[in-house]
Amino acid sequence: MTNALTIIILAPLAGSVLLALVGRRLGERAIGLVASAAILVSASASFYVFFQQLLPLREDNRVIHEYLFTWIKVGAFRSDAALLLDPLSGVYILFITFVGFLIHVFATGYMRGEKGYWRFFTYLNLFMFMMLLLVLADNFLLMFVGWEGVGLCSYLLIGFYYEKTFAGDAAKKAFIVNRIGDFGFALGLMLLFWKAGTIFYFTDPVRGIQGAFNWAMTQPAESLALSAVFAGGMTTVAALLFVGAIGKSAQIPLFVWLPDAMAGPTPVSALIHAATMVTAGVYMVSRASSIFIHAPAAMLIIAVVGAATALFAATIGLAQWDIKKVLAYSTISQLGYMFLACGVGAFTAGIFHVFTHAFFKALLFLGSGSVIIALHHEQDMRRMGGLKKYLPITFWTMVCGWLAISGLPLLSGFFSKDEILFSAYASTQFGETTARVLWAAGAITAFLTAVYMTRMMTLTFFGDRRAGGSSHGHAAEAHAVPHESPWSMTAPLVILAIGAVVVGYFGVPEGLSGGKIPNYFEHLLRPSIASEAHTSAKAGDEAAVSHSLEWILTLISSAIAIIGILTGLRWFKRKPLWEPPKLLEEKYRVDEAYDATVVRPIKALSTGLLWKLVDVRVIDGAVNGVAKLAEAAGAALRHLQGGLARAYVAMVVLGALLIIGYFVTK
Amino acid sequence: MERVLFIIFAAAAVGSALNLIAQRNPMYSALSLIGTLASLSALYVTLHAQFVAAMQIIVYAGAIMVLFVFVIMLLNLQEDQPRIEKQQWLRYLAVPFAAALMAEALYVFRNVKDIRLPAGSDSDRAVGATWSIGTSLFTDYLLPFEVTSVLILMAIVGAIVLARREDG
Amino acid sequence: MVPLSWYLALSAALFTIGAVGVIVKRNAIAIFLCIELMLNGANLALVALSGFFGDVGGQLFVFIVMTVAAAEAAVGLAIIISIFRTRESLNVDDADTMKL
Amino acid sequence: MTSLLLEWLVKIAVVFAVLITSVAYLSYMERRVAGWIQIRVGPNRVGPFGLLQPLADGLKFIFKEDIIPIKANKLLYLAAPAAAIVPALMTFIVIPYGSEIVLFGKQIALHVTRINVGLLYLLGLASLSVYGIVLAGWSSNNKYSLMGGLRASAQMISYELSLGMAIIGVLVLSGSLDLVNIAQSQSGYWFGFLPRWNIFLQPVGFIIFYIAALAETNRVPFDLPEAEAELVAGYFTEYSSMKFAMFFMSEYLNLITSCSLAVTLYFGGWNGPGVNSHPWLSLVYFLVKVFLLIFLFMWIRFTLPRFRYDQLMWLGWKFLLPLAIVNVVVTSTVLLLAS
Repeated sequence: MTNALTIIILAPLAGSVLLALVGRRLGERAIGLVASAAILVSASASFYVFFQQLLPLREDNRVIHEYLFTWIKVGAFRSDAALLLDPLSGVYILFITFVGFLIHVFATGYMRGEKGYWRFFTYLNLFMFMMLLLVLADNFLLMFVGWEGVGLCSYLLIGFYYEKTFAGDAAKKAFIVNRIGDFGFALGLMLLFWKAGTIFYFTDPVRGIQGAFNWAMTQPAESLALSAVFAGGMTTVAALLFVGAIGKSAQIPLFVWLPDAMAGPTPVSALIHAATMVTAGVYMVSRASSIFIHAPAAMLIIAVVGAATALFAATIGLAQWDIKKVLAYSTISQLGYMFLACGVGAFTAGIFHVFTHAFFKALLFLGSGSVIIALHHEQDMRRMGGLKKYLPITFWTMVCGWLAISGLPLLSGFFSKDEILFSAYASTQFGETTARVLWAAGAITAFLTAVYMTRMMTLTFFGDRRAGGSSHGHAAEAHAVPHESPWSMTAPLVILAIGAVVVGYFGVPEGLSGGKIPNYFEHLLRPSIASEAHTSAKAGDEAAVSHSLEWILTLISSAIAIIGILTGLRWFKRKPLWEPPKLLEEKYRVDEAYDATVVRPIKALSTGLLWKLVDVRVIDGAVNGVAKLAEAAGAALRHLQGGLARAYVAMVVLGALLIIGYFVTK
Repeated sequence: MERVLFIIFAAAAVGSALNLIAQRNPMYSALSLIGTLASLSALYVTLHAQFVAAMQIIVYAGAIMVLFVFVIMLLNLQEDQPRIEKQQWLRYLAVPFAAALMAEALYVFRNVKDIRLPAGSDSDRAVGATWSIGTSLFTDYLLPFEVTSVLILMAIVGAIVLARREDG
Repeated sequence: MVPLSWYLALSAALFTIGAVGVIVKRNAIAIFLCIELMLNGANLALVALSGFFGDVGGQLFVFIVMTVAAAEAAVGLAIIISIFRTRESLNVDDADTMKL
Repeated sequence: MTSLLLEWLVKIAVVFAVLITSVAYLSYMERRVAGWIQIRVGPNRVGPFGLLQPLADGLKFIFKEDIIPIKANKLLYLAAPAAAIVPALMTFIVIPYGSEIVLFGKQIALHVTRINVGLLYLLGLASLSVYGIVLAGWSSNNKYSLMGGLRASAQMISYELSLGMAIIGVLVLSGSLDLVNIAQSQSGYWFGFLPRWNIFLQPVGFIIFYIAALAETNRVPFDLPEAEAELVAGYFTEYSSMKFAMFFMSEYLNLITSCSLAVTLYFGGWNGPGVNSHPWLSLVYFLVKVFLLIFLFMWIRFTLPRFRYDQLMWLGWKFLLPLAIVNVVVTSTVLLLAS
């Protein structure tokens, strides 16, 4: 298995191509089998290559290269189709393929009977290919291919129900908003190439390539001043790259596409908009950590944006009635958390949260999907309630996810969130006040998270059923009693639930054991992440202080989580249909604001100036004018063509005379 | 001696050429052209280009012109009847054109240095003998040669397609 | 000795006569013959230069010209025959369908 | 210079006289052979064995009325016989009819002249000989004549290709276009007894050459241009008197030239035993060989029926020409491998 990485990537592609070619003629079972098998192959290869090939390597050299071919070579510019596996991408491919596989299995049940079954799995497999390509690429340009590819697949999958207007609109919105971010990313790449002269990550003497990160590590750190962002140096590169991450990971101000993306089928939401694609931004920032740690101003921006997004989205999540919308805003909020971690330099903590989040958010989404299917595509929580006894497996697995995301002690979300909060609190590079503010934002978010997740659970599973007045009356009567989903849906739920409970133990913060047990996860990732030692709070001499501080912070966050859950339970048990503030329910009117400030002016400019003036008058005018000119010239010149061959000959002779004459007299 | 020969054959060539355009009957025109071709062939011999001279007779006079004569006979045209002249003006245009063309050509040639013609050789390998032509044709000029063969092939196919009767 | 310029002048004369013929003649076959005459005028210049400079290249070009003439005669005469079939005339001025 | 010119003039005069006489007596010979083959008598009244018959025929031709059809194109009608006979007479000058002899104390080569592209000269004149027939057919303004002329031109163009292709085999072997060189290259013996004649190396080439030569000279079975059963007399239907005689002569001249060429190319030319010590023998050998080939021509004429026109074209284009090309390829390949 010397080319295991290639297999990881190509298996989903092969599945996708196969389904695209013959999927139309296959039955649903065969389609599901092909799609899931492709991912299973990919997942097996991932586990094999990670545990059998990557881990046995020496710690300071845990990198596997797989060179396929030289893709582009123009002058100094070079980009290879080559794959790279190190602990960072290793962690990513593990949870992508594992969670991806479970979601595929879930989707075979969820999508049963849908029109375009084969199309769905073609897209899903293609998405897996693109995501793995993004993660395994060994240079920025190849990563950009995957980056754009997941955007494309996201577009296709959100618009899966393309016959519905809102699905098409949501797909377009996602694509366009992503394009804004991608634009920044592309600019960042160009600037990086200009500065570093290479777009490869690491130096590889075998192929004779220089690495951008190796270059970055030789540069001095730039200043924290905001002006550094516009100086065209490393900070500018970092900021532009982060613009890409903002788009892909739905941060302020480009988060608006993610809630709308819930128009796609629920497995899509689980896979793309919770577990994998949206975390690409975090991956990219962590991957480029060598660049970011030299750009403190950009780091500050990341931290602030992350914290703001986390808090902002959490408040909106508090007031949504659509079960998937709640989860969508929760995702945005959690992504904000991850960026907060990255911003304060705790990249490993961010990645760890990505890792745990992949499990419990996928679980929650799939659980909500199970609920939605049981209620025949009912997504409004006001018409749910009391489903505990009808959907026992779904309920109990979702309880695991709920408690994990809320940060209940000893569950996975607790460890990762705790580490982020601690890192924020202990960060020193932006000054103490900033650190406290960031921490406070995180803590409040944690509280709100516990509250709105509890609200969602309460509205859905506890209390009495409120399904009577369903809008689709005929369906409600025919299926008055919701029933549990088939095993293909519940089995992934159970596995994910187990994961949501236990995966946190991979990264128990060092401080909790008093420094005796090292943080395994952090230890694993350390070679991939640019030395966070000198920026992170965990510098050696402060270790003892940190440990006690960490204990205190841990206790505080545990308390926050428990209080949040209890508050939620008490409040929403009594008043399940409590009307939240209008502003929150309307999501701070961000969409409307964008519409007024960006969309409409552009529309007006486009129709008024570009279309009616530039296009119609100038461009069409020029085109028509050229045509008219040609027509007029033709009308004039056609008299030369009398159809009489001898006249042509005379003209030819005249031309020859003139040409010879020219050379004679010259 | 050579000058006498040249003047004889040049006069024959020009005379035949003038006769070509003076005659109304295409058969006379064709025969006049054969006269020009034969005169040129003789001139080629004076230039030590025996092989080309022979080819001039075999290919031009013996094949191409026979084809012309054949077609003239096949169509069995009588005198080129005077018809309504459609482009009378061309006749008056042709004379100044010819004068200009000739003048330009002579103007170009006025600078030609009168170098001596190298003495002819009886050797089989002299320039213009068969050996030199064949050697050059199949080494330095192989590509033009092959391209020409393709051209001939296209001409054969084209001629067959064009001349075939629709019902045949 | 015959100077080179004599040959070239003769070549120019033949070419000019051919060109005049192409403009003046109306019979398609006669026009073809005039074109052959022009080709021969050029051939003479090629052979003369080839002979005077002792380079065989000019003569090889004459071969190629002959080949072209043969191909042209084959295709051209085929066209003439098919024109004659449809129009019962060899006058090129009658073949003017493409005019305005 | 002067003596060379004199030598030329003498040679030309002698060859011309011999050729004209031969033509006259070939007609006599043809009639005798025909009689012999068809078991009848043939001319035997004029002179002993009818030997003076050609003389009588010639006088008759001269005194016959010379008719020019009123609708004929007079100039070309008159030019056509000349155009037929002139190339026929011109061809013979390059054919070597013997080795060198000493006469009046002077080395004299038994050929009129020697050109290093002699064979091409021959082919060129042969290709011009078609004009006499074509012009005769066209200028007579007679349908039979025109048909004959058309047939003749098509037939001669077609078979000229096979003829030229067949000769290439010999050219490749001898490496020269000079007929004297070709004849000389065939002197000597293989294995001490077999003459080094090209016929043994190029049997296929010779057969193609011989058939094509039959067609080129418009002789039976290729005499369609003058097929009397269909076209009266083909292109010379309207001709009479001495102009008819000129076509007649040119046909026999072409016959002699073709056979002489065949001898030179394939049968060792003048070569034979004892030529080196007695150069006069070379002339004898040459004449005997030519005579035998001419006899073969006549034999064929009175043995085979005439072809149909489509058969003739089929034979020329689809059989002889491909065969000749294969012959060239095989010969060249073998030669390349052998060298």
